[in-house]
Amino acid sequence: MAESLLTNEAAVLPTAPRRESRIRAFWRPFVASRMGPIGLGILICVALCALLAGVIAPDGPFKLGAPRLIGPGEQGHLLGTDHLGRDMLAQLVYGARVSLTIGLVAASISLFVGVVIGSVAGYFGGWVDLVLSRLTDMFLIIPAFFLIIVVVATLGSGIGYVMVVIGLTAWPTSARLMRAQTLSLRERTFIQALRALGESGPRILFRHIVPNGIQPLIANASLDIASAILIEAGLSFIGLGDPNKATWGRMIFDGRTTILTAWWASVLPGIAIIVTVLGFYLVGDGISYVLSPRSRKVSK
Amino acid sequence: MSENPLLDVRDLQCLFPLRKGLGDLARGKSHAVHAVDTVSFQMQRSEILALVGESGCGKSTTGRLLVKLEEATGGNIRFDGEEVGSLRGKELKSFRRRAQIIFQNPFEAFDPRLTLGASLRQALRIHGIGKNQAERDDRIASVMERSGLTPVQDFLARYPHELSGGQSQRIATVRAMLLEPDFLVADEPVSMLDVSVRADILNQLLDLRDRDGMAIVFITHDLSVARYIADRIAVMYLGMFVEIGPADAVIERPQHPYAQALLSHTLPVGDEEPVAAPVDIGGEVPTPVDVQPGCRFAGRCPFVFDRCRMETPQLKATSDDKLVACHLFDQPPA
Amino acid sequence: MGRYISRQLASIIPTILLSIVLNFMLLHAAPGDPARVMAGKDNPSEEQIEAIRKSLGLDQPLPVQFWKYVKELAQGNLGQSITYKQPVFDLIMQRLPATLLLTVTSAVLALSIGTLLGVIAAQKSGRPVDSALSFSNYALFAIPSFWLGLIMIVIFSSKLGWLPTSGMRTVRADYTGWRDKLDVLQHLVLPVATLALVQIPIYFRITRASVQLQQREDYVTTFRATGIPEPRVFRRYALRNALLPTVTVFGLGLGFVFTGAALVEIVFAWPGIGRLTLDAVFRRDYPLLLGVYLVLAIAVSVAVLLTDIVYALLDPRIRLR
Amino acid sequence: MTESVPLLELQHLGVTYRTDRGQVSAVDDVSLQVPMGASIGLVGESGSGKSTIAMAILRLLPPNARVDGAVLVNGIDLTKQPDRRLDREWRWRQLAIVFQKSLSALSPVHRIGVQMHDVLRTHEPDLTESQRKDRIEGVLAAVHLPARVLRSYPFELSGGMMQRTMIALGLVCNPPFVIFDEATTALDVITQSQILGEIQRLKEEFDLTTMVISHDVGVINATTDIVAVLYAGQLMEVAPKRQFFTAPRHPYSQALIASVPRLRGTKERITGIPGSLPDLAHPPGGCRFAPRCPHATPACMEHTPPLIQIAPGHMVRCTEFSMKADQDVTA
Repeated sequence: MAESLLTNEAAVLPTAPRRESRIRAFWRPFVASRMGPIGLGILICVALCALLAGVIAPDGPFKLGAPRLIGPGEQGHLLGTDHLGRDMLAQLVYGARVSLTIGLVAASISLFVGVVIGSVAGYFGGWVDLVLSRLTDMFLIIPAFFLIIVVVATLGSGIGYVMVVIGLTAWPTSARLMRAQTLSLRERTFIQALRALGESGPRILFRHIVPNGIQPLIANASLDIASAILIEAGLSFIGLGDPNKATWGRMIFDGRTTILTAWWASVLPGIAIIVTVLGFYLVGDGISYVLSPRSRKVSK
Repeated sequence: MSENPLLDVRDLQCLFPLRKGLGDLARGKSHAVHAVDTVSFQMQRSEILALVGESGCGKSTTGRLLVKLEEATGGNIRFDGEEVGSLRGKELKSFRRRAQIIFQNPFEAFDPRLTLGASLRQALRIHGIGKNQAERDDRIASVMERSGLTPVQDFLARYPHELSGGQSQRIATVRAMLLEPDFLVADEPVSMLDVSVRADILNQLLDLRDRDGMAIVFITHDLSVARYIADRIAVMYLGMFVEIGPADAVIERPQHPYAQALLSHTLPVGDEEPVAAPVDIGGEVPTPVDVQPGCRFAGRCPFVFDRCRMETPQLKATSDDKLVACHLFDQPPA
Repeated sequence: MGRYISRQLASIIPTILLSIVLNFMLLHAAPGDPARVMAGKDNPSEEQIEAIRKSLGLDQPLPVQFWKYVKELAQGNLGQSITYKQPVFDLIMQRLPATLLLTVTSAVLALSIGTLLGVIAAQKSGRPVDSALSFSNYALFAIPSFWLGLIMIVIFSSKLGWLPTSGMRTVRADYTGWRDKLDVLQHLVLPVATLALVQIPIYFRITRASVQLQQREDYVTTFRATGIPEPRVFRRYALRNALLPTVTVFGLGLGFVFTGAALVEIVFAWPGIGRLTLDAVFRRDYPLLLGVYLVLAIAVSVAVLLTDIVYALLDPRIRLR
Repeated sequence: MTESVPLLELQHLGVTYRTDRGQVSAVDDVSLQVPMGASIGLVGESGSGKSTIAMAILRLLPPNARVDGAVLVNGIDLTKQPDRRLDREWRWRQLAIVFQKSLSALSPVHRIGVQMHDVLRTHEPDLTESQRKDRIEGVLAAVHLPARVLRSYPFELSGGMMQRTMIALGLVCNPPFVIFDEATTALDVITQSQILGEIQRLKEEFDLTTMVISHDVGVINATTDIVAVLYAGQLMEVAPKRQFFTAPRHPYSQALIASVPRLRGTKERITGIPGSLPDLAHPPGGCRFAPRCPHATPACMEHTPPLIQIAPGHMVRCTEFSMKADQDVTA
């Protein structure tokens, strides 16, 4: 073979890269964020309660027969009973299932729709960008809660509808974030190089731009999950939640009138919501700490 | 003007429309940035042409037009006799295989989430080069060895952030070479690298010209680098060629006032005496928006006279085997 | 500047048009026959339904109906409320002031407190004060507004008896003049406090992130090098640059606050749009529901436009381009 | 030259950054004297620590930086002074700095005049409004800028005009010592050479002592009379400019100058320096240039050679010279 091009010897490698595995490279700054692990701990507990609901409360959330409004710890009911004598703990754990599913499903819908609309608008530009951006602005501006109420009232308030509707009104923030990421990535050298190499547009968009641009959206997704849970609780509170599901919002509504005498009926589900939503915020904070430049080493 | 040049560019033009406010729509006025305005030149194989100019002169845009990363708004480009402007789909893809580009920023040349091996294999897969993985890896290994990037396997396993600037730029050139192009645009490939590391890249390009017969358009703002690497130099100002000719003729005997100014202001190293008497041109580079007729350098040229403000000078042959666009050199016979 | 505002205006108009189209589609997506729905629950006779169908022109092709619908809208005619038998527009206009009083006061309160806390947290970033403030803001942001309302009523009305539990005025006493204003103020305290508390984290997070970003800008290093003491560099330059994003968020924040307001109005029986909407939901009063949604969409669009204009005035880079 | 106290002296200056990848020693044992009226050039490539030195002098390093050694201005060690006193007595009064990125060097939402007045008012509060106005318009005129610059915002000026503004700002309190940290790197060829010419003229007019920091040997050649070469945080050679460009003694200096393509003379193939920068989180023992040095010997790898004087005003840090020096002593 032709002798090596360079007159001097082969390029000396910088010291062998001590490469952290991808997981450790994520985990170390995530723990350093202090808030992240706390959030993760909370979410693991809530998830366990939701998964083990069948074990914790085998008879389900709506079992009647127990005396009404007995306090936490009385007569074997760890957290007492509500105005119909239904066990509070059972309702809370089954309520956890509803909240987590709605949060996760709604957030993944909004993430998926946001990524697709944002990346397509950002990459192709022109009138495509114009139409999609106006659509995004519209959803961003209208008060989502009222739109959800209208749609749920017209189409029905099954948990499926609620999830889809919340998802379909929460995507603008992710779309805007993804569009900004796509616009900046599109000008980056490695994307220009791929275009020059002849790689096809869609493949560049979905195999290179989206994977590189999606990180901040993951941190944002945790906020979407949290707001989905809060919106669902609001819907249930005003009676638009899924009637045949135990939801935290409805528990607060039911306990409203007897709050002075039986505080736990409304207070406990409220605390459950706060703890779960807080868990998602803290995990989100931890993820964005990992992604922020601050955690990278100071060079020069 | 040889008969069938590899690359034949005629009156190339690229205008970027400025966002129209409602006011402009009403008045029907449209503003456009004249990034590249009627640029013409030819290129043979085994030749390096340097495009030299300050920021905003359109040298990068010209480079991107040549590999169709930008759409020209005027003029035409013939590559090996074939009109590039109308290429679409499969023809465009086969053109891309023969005309490649490397960029200024080596640290962002590769997708940060892929190893270098994956990025290089992707380049081959796009054009279906090599029947199977093994053959593709052999191709990659041989080109890597020729560029002195050994041990090959160690480089291929790395991620882009685990490389120095110089190494990244050399592997970016390797990726371009994998497609065995005939033509390469090098858009300021060394300006972000430390001086001590530039030699490898410049020598790599010189060897591509000498060994592979590559035609290279080398874009830079540094005349010393242009002198080292180029056979011919074209000096650009505000989207137009003002002087083009053999490298030594342009460096030692610049004729266009702007070329002289650029040379006289290039900082000497050590005790070299300055190249030319300092040509003092005032003011700043004007913005190329809604450019008026006449010579664009008129506002800053110490030798300006009335004809300069009315008529845009064309590239005219001068004694020294050069073309210069300046009325000082195309005086009508007195 | 003019070009910037004309561009913003140009983007608001299609947005409102799009929401009108969405509105019209939702009207027709209602299950069953809109005419029957419009006729209301107490099983009207076939002729009545037919009359309504004809009066609403539902028998004509959709585009014609849409055009008629838009023409009606242009004159502010949002249709007839089924339950109140009054024009939807008037109903809304009666209730809107109460909602605006609640939302604007709480938004301004939240903006000032949230921004102040954000600045403090950013200045002491990394130290215990910052983590405490950040954590408590996350917690505050996690509290459902309606639940917080209940707790506020229990503590400040029932237990301490300082403030009235609900409504906008004491029912029996018909005060006038400033005494009436004082009465409304007393009723306003708890709902505004609830709604403000839930919004503070929005402005806290934006301000804190923006201030931290500005502190890393080159001009801060320049001024520190010129010997201007750090607090003065922060007050005069970093803060002024940092508060710009908070202004834009205020416009969008109004969209969020209407959600919170609806729930808070229900908990505090505040006579605003929220309660009106709730009744409309249970009585399937579509014209009223869609009317509320449309009015709010336009209100928020106008608010966003106003904040964009304020932002353009504050930032010379936009004002002078 | 009478033995006067140097305007600026660095004594074994060292800077270490605490990062999550460990301790990065960005500057290691730099000692340098800058006599009054001199203009010293600090030349070094990326990662050489030249900007870190400038920030260490003005004590503007980020919180995760630890500084060892002393920074003496007129014999007083700044590292020992409380920050408040630095603000009142040294920063901008004794030493000023012009940074590379001029377009973001001032606040984008304040007019330039407002910001310049603020700086002047901080240091000379007793000046009246009109006295301040004259002083500021005076320094603007010195860099050929029209007074209308005061009414404009930073985004309204070109790179060249903004950098001239920052030079004017640097002169407004007439400090005796001005540092130019890659001040013309972001500018075009012609604008850069014009501004470098102006800096030379201002040096006489305001009789300044200057430190020019750059990676470009052309800039150093045009503006300095003493050259200090930095590599990976270590000072490799200090020499008068003529000496440095005609007969550099340190292998790194020689290789650096050889890698620069010239506008004149024969066109021979340049070789550059193979290999790449050491990882400063785990600096190699001994001389940091040894892994890439063509004359490296095992001795270079063991211990870091000291900076020794081989001629008046000419210092070199290289085992070859320190060994020769030991032989002379023992011979």
